[in-house]
Amino acid sequence: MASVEESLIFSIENFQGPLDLLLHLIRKEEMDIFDIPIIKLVDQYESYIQKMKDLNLTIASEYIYMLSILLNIKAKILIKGKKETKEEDPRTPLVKQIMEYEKIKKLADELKEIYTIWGGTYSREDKGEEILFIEDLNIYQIAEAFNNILKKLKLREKPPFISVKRPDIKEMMVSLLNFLPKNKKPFPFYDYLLTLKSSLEVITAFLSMLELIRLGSVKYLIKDGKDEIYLIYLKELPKDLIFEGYI
Amino acid sequence: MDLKEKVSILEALLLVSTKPLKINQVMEIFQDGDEKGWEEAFSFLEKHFNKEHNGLMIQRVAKGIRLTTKPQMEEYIKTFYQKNIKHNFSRAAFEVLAIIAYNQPITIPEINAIRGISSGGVIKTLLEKKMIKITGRKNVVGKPFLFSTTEEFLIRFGLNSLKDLPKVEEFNALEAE
Amino acid sequence: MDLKEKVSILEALLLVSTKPLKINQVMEIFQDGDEKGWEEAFSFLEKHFNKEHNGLMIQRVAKGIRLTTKPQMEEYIKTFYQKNIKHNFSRAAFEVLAIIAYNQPITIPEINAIRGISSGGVIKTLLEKKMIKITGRKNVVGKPFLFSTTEEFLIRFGLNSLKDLPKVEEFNALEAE
Repeated sequence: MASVEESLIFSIENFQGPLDLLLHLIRKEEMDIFDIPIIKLVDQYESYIQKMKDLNLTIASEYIYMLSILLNIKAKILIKGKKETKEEDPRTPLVKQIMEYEKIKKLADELKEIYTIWGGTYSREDKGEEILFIEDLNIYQIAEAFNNILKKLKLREKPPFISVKRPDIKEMMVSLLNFLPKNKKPFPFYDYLLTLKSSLEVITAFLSMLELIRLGSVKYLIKDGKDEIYLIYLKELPKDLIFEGYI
Repeated sequence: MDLKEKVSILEALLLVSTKPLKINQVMEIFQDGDEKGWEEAFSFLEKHFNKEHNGLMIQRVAKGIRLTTKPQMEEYIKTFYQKNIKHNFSRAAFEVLAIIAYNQPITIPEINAIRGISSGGVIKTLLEKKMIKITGRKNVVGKPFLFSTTEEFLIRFGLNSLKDLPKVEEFNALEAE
Repeated sequence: MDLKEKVSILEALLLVSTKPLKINQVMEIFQDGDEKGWEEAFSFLEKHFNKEHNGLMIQRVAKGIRLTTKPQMEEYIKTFYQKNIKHNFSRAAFEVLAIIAYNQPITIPEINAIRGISSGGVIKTLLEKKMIKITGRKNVVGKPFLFSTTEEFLIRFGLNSLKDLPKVEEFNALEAE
């Protein structure tokens, strides 16, 4: 029995959503797409959903939504009975959607085939710096580039509806100083930035670093040609610290 | 500058250029206004490579030309590098790419409606792989982003332009009813 | 594997690899023990390329061979790169422009802190392209210059004001859709 279940899980997980499942049922049962036996289709669809429930699979909400659409169509058909009316066939919108999806599925297969051949042709590997052609660039790529930088820093901007407290330089100075090893070994400033959560914090951290340097609590050095900043712990902050000129 | 010289220059530029080489790019460098001559050199090179070489070829992609290995060489290159250097796209990715390629520019809600399921994760992968890009916003509630395919898409799929995409089979039967 | 096939494989590998290709490397990968055959393919390719092409050549270096452009092509290639860079953006320049756009006004040390590497050269390029300008000095140690984007930046990217910059959160939201 296990193997039957396994193959069922496999096939369910392979469906690209409810439309794909419907298409599969229609093709498997060789139904006429222009005159779908809707009651049979709904029954089969329902039993698939039931099997997914029995196997404790997480069912995407889209599958449940589709079930409600199917049940709605079924109800309309049953009420209408066999009598001829001028109203639109309740199945039509869904049929159109399924056919549109089938078309995309075929095109996706063709694209895959093309990619299998041409995706494997190579030119000389990129050795110099990558050049971005100006015609290809728009403001969204600028936003994307900045987003990628933030992601690289493992920073996540807080959702806009939560009011973000402006990071406090004094607090940040204390936290940065505590972060540095007390054995006076050079410590990469970048590693400290990785602990922060927003670009505002990064900038505040930078100002804090400058202030710590000014006060003589840390020394900085930049490794040859690397331009990475290293900090060395020197001494604790003076107790009677007065801040000037910030914020 | 005669044909032979033009051909030599083109093949040198083709080797070093990481993107398809376009005639207007070349024309801009040499300022000789001889578009016909350069086009001739492009064609000569195309024929020459395809006749004289079995491992290499000239491809016309993204409205430019590119010097590449032949598709049959993929296995050997993989063996040489001892790893798969080609990105493997999922079935969902090919579906979303097909929807965007044939309906661009298009928003995520519209893509989701065609597939009947959400496609956010796939969009992210396609953006990261530079197969698609955001090209604007749709003037509807929420101003969603509009997505289009990129030049990188054309290159990776060996297409000269979107016109070279496989033709869509029309289903007119339903409308005819 | 006959001579023709060996030659095809070699030329494909020579195209993709920037490092010289060595016979023992190739032998190790294809495990056919046919050193004589590969040596023959190397020689064939060398003669064939140098006879058939005037812009490219096969060069023998340190017990290996590599595919490269002829020395006479050097000048054309340099011009090609310069033109490309002049009209377009390097990835680094684009990254810095993005940082300035979203965090203006901002100093070079702050930009360096965000990128983790130095950005001085790129700033110069962006100033030349008139995408950014100096708008003051920051009141901290060393009084570094503050940089902001220009009017031309807005025009080039089709914005009415900086308020029209897409929100970064919208990109993170893409995954959820």
